Amino acid sequence: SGEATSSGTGRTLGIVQFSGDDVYSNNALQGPAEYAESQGWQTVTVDAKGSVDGANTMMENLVTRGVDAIVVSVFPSSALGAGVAAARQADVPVANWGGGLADGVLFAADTALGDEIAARVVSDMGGRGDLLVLGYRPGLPCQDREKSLDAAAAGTSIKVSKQQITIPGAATSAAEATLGWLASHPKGDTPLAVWSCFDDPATGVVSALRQAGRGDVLSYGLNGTAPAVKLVENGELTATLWIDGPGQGEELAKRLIAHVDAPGSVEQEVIGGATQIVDKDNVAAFLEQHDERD
Amino acid sequence: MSATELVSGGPRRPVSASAFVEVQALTKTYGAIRALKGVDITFRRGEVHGLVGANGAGKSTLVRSLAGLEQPDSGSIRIDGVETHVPNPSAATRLGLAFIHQELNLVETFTASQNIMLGSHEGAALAFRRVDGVHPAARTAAERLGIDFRLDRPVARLTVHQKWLVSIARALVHDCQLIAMDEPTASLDANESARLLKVARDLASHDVAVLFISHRLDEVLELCDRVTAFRDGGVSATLQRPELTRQRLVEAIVGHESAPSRPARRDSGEDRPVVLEVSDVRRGRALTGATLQLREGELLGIAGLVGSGRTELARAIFGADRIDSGAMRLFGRPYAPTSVADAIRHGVALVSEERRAEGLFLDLSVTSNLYVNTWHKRRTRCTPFTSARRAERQAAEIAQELGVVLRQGGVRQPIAGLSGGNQQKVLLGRWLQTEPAVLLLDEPTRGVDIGAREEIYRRIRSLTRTGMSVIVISSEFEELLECDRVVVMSAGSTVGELTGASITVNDMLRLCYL
Amino acid sequence: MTSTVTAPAAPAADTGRRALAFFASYGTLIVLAAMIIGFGVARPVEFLSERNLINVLNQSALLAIVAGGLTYVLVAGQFDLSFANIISFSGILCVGLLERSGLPIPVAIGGSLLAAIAVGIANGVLVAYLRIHAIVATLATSTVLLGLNFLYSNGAPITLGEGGFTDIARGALAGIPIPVIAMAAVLAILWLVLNRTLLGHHLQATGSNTAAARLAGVAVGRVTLAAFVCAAVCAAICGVLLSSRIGSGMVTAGDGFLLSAFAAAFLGASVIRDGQFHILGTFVGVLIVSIAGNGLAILGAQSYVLYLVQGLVLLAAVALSTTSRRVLGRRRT
Amino acid sequence: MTSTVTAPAAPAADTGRRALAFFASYGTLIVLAAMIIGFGVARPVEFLSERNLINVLNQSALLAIVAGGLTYVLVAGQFDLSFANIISFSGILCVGLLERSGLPIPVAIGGSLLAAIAVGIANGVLVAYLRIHAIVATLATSTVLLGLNFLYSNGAPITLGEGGFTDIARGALAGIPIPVIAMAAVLAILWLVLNRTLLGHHLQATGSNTAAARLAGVAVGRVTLAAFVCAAVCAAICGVLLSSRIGSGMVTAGDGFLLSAFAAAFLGASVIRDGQFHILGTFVGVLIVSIAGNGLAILGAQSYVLYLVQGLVLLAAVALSTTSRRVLGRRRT
Ligand SMILES: Nc1ncnc2c1ncn2[C@@H]1O[C@H](COP(=O)(O)OP(=O)(O)OP(=O)(O)O)[C@@H](O)[C@H]1O
Ligand SMILES: Nc1ncnc2c1ncn2[C@@H]1O[C@H](COP(=O)(O)OP(=O)(O)OP(=O)(O)O)[C@@H](O)[C@H]1O
Ligand SMILES: [Mg+2]
Ligand SMILES: [Mg+2]
Repeated sequence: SGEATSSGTGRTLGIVQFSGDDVYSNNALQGPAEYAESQGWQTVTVDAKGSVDGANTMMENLVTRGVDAIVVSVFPSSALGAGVAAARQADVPVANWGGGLADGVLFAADTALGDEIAARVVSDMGGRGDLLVLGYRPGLPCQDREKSLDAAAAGTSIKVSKQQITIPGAATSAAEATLGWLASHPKGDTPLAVWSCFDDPATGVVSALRQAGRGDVLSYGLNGTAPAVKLVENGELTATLWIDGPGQGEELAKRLIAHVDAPGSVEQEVIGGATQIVDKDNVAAFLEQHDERD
Repeated sequence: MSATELVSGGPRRPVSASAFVEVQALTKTYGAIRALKGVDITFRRGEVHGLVGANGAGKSTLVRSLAGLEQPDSGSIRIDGVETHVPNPSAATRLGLAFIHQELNLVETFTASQNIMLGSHEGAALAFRRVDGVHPAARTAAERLGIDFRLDRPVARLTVHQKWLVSIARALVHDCQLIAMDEPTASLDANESARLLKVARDLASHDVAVLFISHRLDEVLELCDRVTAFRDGGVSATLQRPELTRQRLVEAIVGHESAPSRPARRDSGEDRPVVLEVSDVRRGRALTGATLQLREGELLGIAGLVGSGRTELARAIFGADRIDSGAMRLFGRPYAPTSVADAIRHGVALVSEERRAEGLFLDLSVTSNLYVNTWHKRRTRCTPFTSARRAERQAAEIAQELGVVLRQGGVRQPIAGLSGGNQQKVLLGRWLQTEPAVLLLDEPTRGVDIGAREEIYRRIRSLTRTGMSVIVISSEFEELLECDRVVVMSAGSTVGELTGASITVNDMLRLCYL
Repeated sequence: MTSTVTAPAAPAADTGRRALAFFASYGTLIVLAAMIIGFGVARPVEFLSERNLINVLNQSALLAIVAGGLTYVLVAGQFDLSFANIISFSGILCVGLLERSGLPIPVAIGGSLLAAIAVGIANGVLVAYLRIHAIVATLATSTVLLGLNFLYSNGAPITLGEGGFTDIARGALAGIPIPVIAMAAVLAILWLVLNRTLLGHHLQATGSNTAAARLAGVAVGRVTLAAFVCAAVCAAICGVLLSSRIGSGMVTAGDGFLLSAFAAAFLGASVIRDGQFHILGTFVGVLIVSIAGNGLAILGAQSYVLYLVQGLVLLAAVALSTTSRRVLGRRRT
Repeated sequence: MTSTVTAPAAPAADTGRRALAFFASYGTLIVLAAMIIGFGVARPVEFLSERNLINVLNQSALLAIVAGGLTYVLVAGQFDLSFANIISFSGILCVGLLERSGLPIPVAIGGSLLAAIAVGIANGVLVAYLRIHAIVATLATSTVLLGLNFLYSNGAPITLGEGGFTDIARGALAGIPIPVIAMAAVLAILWLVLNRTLLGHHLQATGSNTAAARLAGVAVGRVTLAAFVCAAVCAAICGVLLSSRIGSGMVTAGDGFLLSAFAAAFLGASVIRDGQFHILGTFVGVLIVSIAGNGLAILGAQSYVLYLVQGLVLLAAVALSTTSRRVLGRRRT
């Protein structure tokens, strides 16, 4: 699809989704897809169904299908050994949105970007109180984001307790962990907050807060997905960090295509991205700016 | 004259005195039920030792303890004088004990030969070997029993009775010193029973200790050198050959003498209306033309050798199998049941011959087993709900009426805890609850003790007096002497009919082999 | 004389037997009680607060509803792997009917229940009439449902506007959360139908011995189909409540229930009765699963402790009664 | 005589019967063949390339190994939910022993196989000797394993340096990838043991009728335990190869295998034999699952199409043989 321009004729970009239902990463993958199509490339999207072996398999399948470049998402590049190896053998460049660089992965988008919101959490709490951290260590972005938070909380008098959420079932497991934590942290003078490493568990946190009738607990997420922004709008989620995933994705595609057109012309690179903390104060303006998201 | 006497009868051996297994003060309780209370018994090499007793007297429990299937609570088992613990069936096999258990236990997906040989392969578990084909030892055992069907087909494709022969053959492949047979003849026809009795005697003459359990007293009288009678989990009498008479056996079993009453047969009832009419019904190779008439209030027997198609005919009437051709009429109207439920609606009931596989819900309560198809009659008025308390009270009454020995646990206990005969009575009760016009009984007294057997026939008789028509299928032709009329089947078709005084075992046999 | 049979039942062993019999029947309940006491002693204020207890019930409610439905399928001797996706499916459909099609709440709920009934019928027909093994059949319908979920929602959650619908799961009547009331109602109906109606008796018979049930005139096919429909309806109720609780319909919302529902039902099968599934048992199983999660979360246990303890509780709860039964009876061949 | 029942078998129906018998035995294989032909026609160059066919086998290899082990447990009449976590566990352990403890490759692999054997023994003891229902028991060990995984890895993936270990899964002998060779070896051994040894014979007997097997003197407990150990070892082989393939050990690496392995084994049970699990059947099941995934990926199908098609293939593969058998037989009551 897309009208053929000189460079793109007959070229195909392969896209490996983390999971068909992972809204945020799939949304981000719209960036490379749209850009590639605008350059006259075809795109083919496959679903790894959340399984790391599936992601490797799908990369191999895409190489077999004869794609000219691959964008994968979320899986750490270090766990894409077989897929990357197959791609390298066929001289297919690979970019990873959210999974970091590795040998054979030329470009990566940094989705960690956790410093900003970590600082916000600490400042909102005034450097004291109890903080529940809901992490997901098997995911690389979550690992880095947790590290950012640890760094920010270090040296303050914030008491951190940590729980791992499960995927699938991020929202449910987050809600359960939150309810238990709430029971042992009754309303009082100390500031209380729950930080989730992305927005899906944050929605679970909000439902737990609602169920427990607790308006005194701050809650934070990352990514800035539509449901999370809506919760911010309703005043139920304190803040989320919006990250311009599609923009990052587009940058990845630009570099991949440049690389295919002139191999060796582009350096291995980690791409940052536009971010914005969305909270009650700026949510209206944010929504105006990003109305296509709703 | 008993059927077995026709084909057997050999010289008696002198009783050898070498004791092989001594059981001392064995007790076994199931919850509050005391299945065995201090049983002492000795099995000698070269002797056929009969065990008789009413249903639930504890015979099978003794056998199961020897087989390592149950662990007795106290008491000892000595083998050749050595006190021995039998932890599981493979240990029993190693000790030289072989068993024919009361219930059919075969691996349906295995061939007959594989079933016969199962458990008797020696050697490393991971050494290569082939287990298909027919093992010579299996063939030998089969020949001994006169098995004439192929041993290399899955037993799922055999008839119930063929499965029994397989199960018996399994016990014969072992090189055993004691063989315990728990009602082995219950599912065999006269010919095969006779052959099995011959095998038993043969084994004894080779110095094997044989333990033989049966409710057929004629067989016991004919075969056994010594008989121990059980009553309520204990030994009530031990009789040696000279003192072994039918009367004394009956006394030892039931505790008092009971004259085997033969009720006066009724007239042929030509004048009564025909209830069920079966004309030239065919199905595959099993039914090749069955024709019969059943009159109101009649007790009709169907005789035949095993495999003659009696079960198939009953199932066809009951709507469990579709027929290929032929016609049936019920109360004068065409009758072509589309399903079992349809047949039940028409007032037809069948008590199946295969109690465990086709009748019982082993883990459900006696009440649930009794009412499975009559719960709609146990509903509290004007509601869709069944009443638990009333249902249980009535179930207890029905059980008592049927003579079911419940002991502790009452009608709430799982039916698995009842002895075979008592389970059979509950099944009969189930079908009586449906108030059928035509009751089909396929081997209704298999594994039922003589007391209960008489009771069942008494009950059947009184049912016919209320106008119910009953068909009884039995491989024990003596039982069929009770019937008003007997139809004989052979190779899938009805070949003759006996009425009134002409009903004799001899005539039935003659027609069977016609 | 070398090997001796020492009778396991020594003279004074009678009280031992009685204790064993007690453990055999009530082992699972004892573990539940021990857990409550343990958490109660460790964190009396937080764990035993009225608020937390209601909370635990509220958290158990959805699991109990779906596990109750699953119990029917298990009683009928079948298996169901599709209910997790039915939960997601009915949630998405309900929210979609509300938000996209703008239907009123009762119509949307009714619509998703009807859709679930259709799925239940499909499962039942595949298993009972086409005789496809339940695991394959429900895995297949489950996969197809996932496809439909993706087709309808494109993988993205459908978010609810604030409205009456989210109040359903978040509201309370006389201080009791609505999900708890729904759970009580659903379990009561399930218990009544299973133990006091023809359908229930026939379900038990079918599960116990299908061949015998068929020969007793039980419409085995129809009964099995009914079990699958019941399970699907319960899953749909759970799905509707879940979407109301989390405020959106999500493709994978129900996944977390799959293993917990099985754990609860199989735990329940060791409660009082030996190996038979029943509604009360399943409820006890649900409580064990939920209380373990809640108590450990209150203690703030690390993830790995959480998993280790949950696994061991699961084992202990069943092992206590099973081994007591074994020592006691050794009945089963 | 009024109502006559006409025989259902009409004169020319004989070829019909023969066709049905053919479908009954080979229905599942026919679906596999149809799939290959379909994809081959749609994308002859890519799908039927030698490269892709080897690729498909390579992608099937791990699933085939673990599904083969699962087949043993299913043949023994049991169930296993723990193998997915054994895969992750042995992968993490192997990588950890290599990277953290600096052990040589064979020792690391041996260590993780030994650990898996211990898990298999635990499963077997719980199920065969403590008589805990296999679903509860393996769910419990599985949860405990997950806890151990978190404990050992702290939840984060353990990454391998480039070294000899990753070459195992990515290397080839004479053009055949090593995982394919491993699969062939494992399946061959599993087939031989199941069909040509006493253990295999006893496994089949135990699964078909446990009571009968015990009565006949089969050491049912030991046989069941052996089945669980086999399944655990196969899962560990799969886990080691997987970690070598992806180049790291991850807590959730094995999760994706759970349902696919069951789908493959149950698909396999309808291949040729009716409802019995066997190794060749499982292999066919694995091929169906993998080829559906591979073909659809090459076509570049949307997620929803993927799920819809997979569900329908699953159904079609089983339904074709099952319904043919039903129409043909109608023997079973
Ligand atoms: N598994 C069991 N659980 C509970 N009670 C049992 C069990 N097996 C047997 N019993 C009880 O033990 C007693 C003895 O049973 P047993 O089977 O030994 O009788 P039997 O003499 O063989 O009777 P039958 O002639 O009917 O076969 C019966 O009262 C029976 O109810
Ligand atoms: N499942 C089956 N598969 C193949 N043939 C069968 C099957 N069941 C019955 N038959 C055939 O039908 C014939 C009649 O069997 P049936 O069981 O009706 O005999 P029966 O006279 O009732 O014997 P029994 O006294 O054992 O009940 C047998 O010869 C057998 O070959
Ligand atoms: Mg008995
Ligand atoms: Mg018969």
